[in-house]
Amino acid sequence: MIIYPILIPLVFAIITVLFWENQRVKRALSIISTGLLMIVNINIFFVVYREGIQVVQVGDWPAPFGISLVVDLFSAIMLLTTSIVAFLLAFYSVDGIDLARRKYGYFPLFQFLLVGVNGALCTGDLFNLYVWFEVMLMSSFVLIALGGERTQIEGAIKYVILNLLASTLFLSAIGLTYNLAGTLNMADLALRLQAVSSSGQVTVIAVLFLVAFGIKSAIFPLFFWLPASYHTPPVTITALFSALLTKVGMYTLIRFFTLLFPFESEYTHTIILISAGFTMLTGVLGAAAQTDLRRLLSFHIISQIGYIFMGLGLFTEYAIAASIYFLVHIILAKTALFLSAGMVESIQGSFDLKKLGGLYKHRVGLSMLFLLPALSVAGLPPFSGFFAKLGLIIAGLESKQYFIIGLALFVSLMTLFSMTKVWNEAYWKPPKDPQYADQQKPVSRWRLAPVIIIVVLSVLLGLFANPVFEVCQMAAAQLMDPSQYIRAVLGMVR
Amino acid sequence: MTALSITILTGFLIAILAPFLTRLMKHRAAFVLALYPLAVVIQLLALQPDTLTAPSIQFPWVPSMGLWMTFTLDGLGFLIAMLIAGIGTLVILYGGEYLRDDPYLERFFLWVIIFMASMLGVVTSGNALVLFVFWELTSISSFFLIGYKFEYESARAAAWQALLVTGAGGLAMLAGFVLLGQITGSFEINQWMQNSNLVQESALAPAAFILILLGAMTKSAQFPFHFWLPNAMEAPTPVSAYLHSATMVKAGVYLLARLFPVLGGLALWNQVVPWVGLLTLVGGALLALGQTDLKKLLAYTTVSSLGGMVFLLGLGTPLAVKSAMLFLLTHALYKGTLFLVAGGVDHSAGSRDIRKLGKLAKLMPFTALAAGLAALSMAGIPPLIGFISKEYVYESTYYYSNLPFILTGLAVLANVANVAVAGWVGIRPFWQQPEQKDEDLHPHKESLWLWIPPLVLAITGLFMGVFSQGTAQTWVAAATSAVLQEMSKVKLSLWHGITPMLLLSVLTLMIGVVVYLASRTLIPRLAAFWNKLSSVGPNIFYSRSMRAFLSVAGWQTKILQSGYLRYYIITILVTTVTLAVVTLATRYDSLPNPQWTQPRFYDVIFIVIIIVSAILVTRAESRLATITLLGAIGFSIAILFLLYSAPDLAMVQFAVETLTVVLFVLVIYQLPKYTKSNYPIHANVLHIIVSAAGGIMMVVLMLLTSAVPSNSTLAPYFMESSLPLAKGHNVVNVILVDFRGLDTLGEITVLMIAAIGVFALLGLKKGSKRGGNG
Amino acid sequence: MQRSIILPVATRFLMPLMLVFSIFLLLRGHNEVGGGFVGGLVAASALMLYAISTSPSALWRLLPLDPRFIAAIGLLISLFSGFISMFYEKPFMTNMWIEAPLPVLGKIGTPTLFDLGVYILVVGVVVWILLEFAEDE
Amino acid sequence: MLFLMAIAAGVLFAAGIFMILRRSMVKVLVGILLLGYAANLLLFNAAPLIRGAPPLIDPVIGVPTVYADPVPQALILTAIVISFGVTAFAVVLIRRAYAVTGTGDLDNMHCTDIPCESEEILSDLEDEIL
Repeated sequence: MIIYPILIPLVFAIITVLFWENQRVKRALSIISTGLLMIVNINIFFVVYREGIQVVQVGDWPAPFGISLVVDLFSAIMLLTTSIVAFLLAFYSVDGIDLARRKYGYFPLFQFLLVGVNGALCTGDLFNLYVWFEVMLMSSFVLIALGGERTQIEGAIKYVILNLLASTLFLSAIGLTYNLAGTLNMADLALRLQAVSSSGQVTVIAVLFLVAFGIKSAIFPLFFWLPASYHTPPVTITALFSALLTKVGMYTLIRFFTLLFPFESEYTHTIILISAGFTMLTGVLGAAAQTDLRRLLSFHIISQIGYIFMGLGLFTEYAIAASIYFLVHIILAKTALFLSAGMVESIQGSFDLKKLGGLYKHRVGLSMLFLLPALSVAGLPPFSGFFAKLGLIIAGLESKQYFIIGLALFVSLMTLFSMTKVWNEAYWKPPKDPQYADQQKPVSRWRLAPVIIIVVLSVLLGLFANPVFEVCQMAAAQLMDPSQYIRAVLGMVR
Repeated sequence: MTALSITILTGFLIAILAPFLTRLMKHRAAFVLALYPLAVVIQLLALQPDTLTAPSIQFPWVPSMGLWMTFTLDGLGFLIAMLIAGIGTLVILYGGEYLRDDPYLERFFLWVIIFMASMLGVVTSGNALVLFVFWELTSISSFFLIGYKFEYESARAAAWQALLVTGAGGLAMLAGFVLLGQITGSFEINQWMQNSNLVQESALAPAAFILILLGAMTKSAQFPFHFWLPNAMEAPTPVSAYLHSATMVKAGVYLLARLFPVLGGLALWNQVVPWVGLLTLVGGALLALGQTDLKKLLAYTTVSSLGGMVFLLGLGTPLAVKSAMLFLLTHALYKGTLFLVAGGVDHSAGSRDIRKLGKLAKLMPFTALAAGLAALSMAGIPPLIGFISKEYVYESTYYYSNLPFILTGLAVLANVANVAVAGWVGIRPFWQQPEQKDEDLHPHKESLWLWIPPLVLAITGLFMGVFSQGTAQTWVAAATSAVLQEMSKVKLSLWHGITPMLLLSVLTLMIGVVVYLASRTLIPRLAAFWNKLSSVGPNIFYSRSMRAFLSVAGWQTKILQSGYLRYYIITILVTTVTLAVVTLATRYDSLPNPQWTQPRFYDVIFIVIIIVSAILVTRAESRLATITLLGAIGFSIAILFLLYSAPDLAMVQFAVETLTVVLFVLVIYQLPKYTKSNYPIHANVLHIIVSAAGGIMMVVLMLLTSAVPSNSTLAPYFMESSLPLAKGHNVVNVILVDFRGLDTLGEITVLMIAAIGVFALLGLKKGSKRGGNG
Repeated sequence: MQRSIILPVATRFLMPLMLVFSIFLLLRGHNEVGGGFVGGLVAASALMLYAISTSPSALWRLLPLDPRFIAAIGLLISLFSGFISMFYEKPFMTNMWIEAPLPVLGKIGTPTLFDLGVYILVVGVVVWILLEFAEDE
Repeated sequence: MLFLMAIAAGVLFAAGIFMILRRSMVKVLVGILLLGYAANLLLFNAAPLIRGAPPLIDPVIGVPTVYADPVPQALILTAIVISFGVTAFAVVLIRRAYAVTGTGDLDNMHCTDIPCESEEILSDLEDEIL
């Protein structure tokens, strides 16, 4: 059952490669694949919700010897959210990706990326996680460079090198872990690391993993690749990355620091909290200095990651639940924002706030597609962002971390500043160039429909925050009690 | 109550439908849409609050975060809800006419109704977090209404400013709410009231209080956050009348009144709130006297009045609370009227400059009547309700134990300004000759729906004054009881006999008239004075801090995101090494000692080759030398693999190494030549230090982890089961294709992707002979 | 580039030998040093040798399929070998063996098929990459 | 021996780091390769180093008493293959970068990060705020 999230995109990726020459078939295949994936993931979600953690021992080898695939509620939530976004992006890609990129492998790469993402979300094995990360990373390397324009290549080079550095650290950390604990299965590791937890090595390895995944999820002070590269490829690809890549990094951090390294939480989680604060702040400050819509949104990714990280740093069940809710919220809202930006660009031909303008005048509906997720990201009620931040604030007060809460609120205000700045410039202000003044270029339905759906989902996530948050709380409860995970994988706690 | 809360929430739906209705019916949609607030008015009247705490209904929204849709209607909520819905009805009718031919009328209706519903939500919700939700919704709708004429830069700037200022306050308030929730364990306001002793004992209470106060201050435009309100006059006049005078700006006052039973007992309350209010009361009044624009005049007096209300609540005596409630009602009535009048005048005369307006009574008799009544009320002249209100205010200050004279004196000062402004706005444009002739102005007759709403409001004010024993008394009493949490009687009457208050009223009026008459000399001088002062005012502080924020943002981004890859790498490595060192250093005691095994002769040779080649690679300045050295490293590693029991590895390493070399050789002439590294010495030294630190860190970690015996169960299991269960003798291969086959599947997927990548990057440029012609 | 006669001639003998050797590596991999990956690399090297000694386009003609398809088919075979067990309601990639050993090939099971897929994929990918590189000159 | 191997890996790490700090793209690529070797050696060190006892099951004797841990070997194999794919792609990327930018110098590629005209932004925004 839980192998399907990996197999479906993989099978379709291969078939897409076989149908390399036929654009229509490739397009259809990617929609079918992501649709199937979504159905499967909905199913998985409900099974996990009802029956608890699901485990498959690949090859029928008992854990910890073979590779275990494990889906707990947290993974299931992530699988579900990412597959919904992927499905909508598959539609958006029909029109949102130019012919050259479609010819040179966009669709199979899209599928391969999903293989990596789903693999990383499902696996319960340390080295297998590395492999899926590489699958994900390799696809993203190609996607980001695909097209080969100058800025893109420049961005890609930084992206590739910094991510390879992270991979090296990751691989080294795996080697050290195996050296220390003699196993790769994460459930088994959790037990074995507990046994040697008193020694400083475990903590230092924890720190190495923190850095490795920190680079991938773009936290302070390791995020440099993101602003350097995320704005260079077409916005569809940026949306894909923002929804999946950094979030999978975050997923892994949360998994590692609840399952593998919960000891010495005083120390590691203080580091996390400090980094989270800076991540929020530097991200939002970076965004404030931008006038390019894509750059601005890219910096905001960092800032939002800071919030999720903050929940991990607070390290209470409630805080983790808020982080998970935040993840879901930001995946939807951020994708919506990027895709809206893409539509803006398709109408006015620019991402530059100085050139844009006047969209609210003629395109009220389209403006709302930006406005609603923007307000949500800014944390205004009754949208999902508000509940996400409220959860974190409540959790923070319970842990008496007043400073970080103050910071979170300040950053929230600055996010509002950025979002309304975009609104002022791109939607309210009359464009400087009168030729844009009465733009009525139509936006294709392939683009419009998915954005509308994702915005509606995002709004619903806010209005019906309760059931979602309760599920997040269940997921957090599972995370904070690793014995459930360990028992599910190893059968019994030995 | 259930019905009422449902009606209120329906507002959001109606708002969304409003644009479609407007497209169908044009401005006549106003008549349909006005039914919404009217329905609320009717339901409110049917509920007539007379008990101390009215029954509330509750249903869960996000209970896991403490958000319950609790609706409560007590006297306080009732009073303000009546204002919202009542004035709202008039404003919708008025707005439909005022913006009759405006292309964005539908958006006006949309946001005004969203505002209306949210504002009603603010005053009826009994849950602090839900209150916050509605509170922010009023800010959002205010943003869109101020920015209604979004094509004007001034409107955009004002909308933005209002949103940021109130948004900042809102966030502070949220933090305060959450703190209170922490203290009392609930977000239900009635729980807070019941546990007010807990609150007062808590060490966190002062912080919560200050944070909530910040929210109230920004929303109700208290000094030093008052500046957004006059700027918000960029909004169309019906919006100014409704949001920025009669209702939304009262939200802060409402909040203070609502939480008075919870926070009023704090010592800080009496130490802070009155002063904030007083400063605003006086400051607003003085600022008002320097204005010539009708709306600005009204805006500054609104600031002043809001200050007055906050001041009275800050005093906190039963008398002061009563006066505050009465003042709140009165102010909404006359100020709403005057704003609507100002809109009517602007609409028909085409100007809002009081120096250019005059003799309009003939053209606009009903507007003049409404204006006159409201002005009299504002000036505090009997028998209008404004008179009673003012007497009450004086009484509160006069009988306040500390500083009666100073407080009363300042109140008189503020009221003098009110008298003058009332005259300038309500009398002068209609009856006096204009001070300056403006030939461009061609006043036309008033339109029906621009005078009915203000007149209705004005007459309400008159009736409430004349029959002051009636409705007003009940409402104010109920509101006061709700604030004080005890039954309180309010007796309103026009005549108390000759009291000090009456004398003060007369005095106020006399000075006021003098000021009114002195407008020609007074206004320009004060205006010049304020202009000079404005360079240090909070408005400047706002823009300065924005500018500072932006330059800090630009500066830090330039520093962090310099664009130079090596700085990024250095930062990452320094972070890693520092964290590792700190972690190990603080845990030094528990670190075990590693053990060594003896190396052999051949091992040493190959290791030396590796080390030497690695060092030489860093010095090599030709690409060919680099490739050769890399090959040497790769092959030496392969041999080490072979020596140390890993023949498969050795083979793969050989093969891959060969291929890599072939690859390099194939493209070497397409690769850029080595540029001479021209780093300055100190940069090179830094790089060497960083690299050495990274290398040493890794060595230390390897040795440390090796020192702990790992007791792996994996290897024995694989060795034991390889043949019986997986039918293979070569365990490494069995692991690859069976035990951990999934890894291999992923690995070959990576290869596949890499090949696509190579093809995509090379092919895209070539335009391709073969690929991609589909 | 000046072409010598020796290289094409040598290739003509070497290539088949290397191809056979590569298959030998593939088959014995489960029991002795070797395996699909190394086998694939050797085969690919043989083909590359051919391309260098003659011309890349000659190799194009020699290949039955576009290397892109070869690679995809290899991946598909590996993947398919994992599916087999799922028909028997075992987890993905559970090994299944044909009971009787076949002549020459020895014992055949899904891992063998998997390794074969790896072999084919590696041949496809490496040839593909190298051809792209070679044509880029 | 472990010590020497660790030193070798450490030197490779250091050399790799030093190389990715260079300005020349090709050198940075070399750095990445060096880091790959280093990580492989590190993985190899993750189990006790044993000479001449490959993890093969003898058809006659069965499981040998002394054998090297096969797990790190399998991991390294996978890692080598992955880094081969990555290298191939990276080479092309650099080749492509050279073609479009005409330079191999990373210092000439720093304008994707921040727009170089942030002063201008400030003045524009000030207009809006005031």
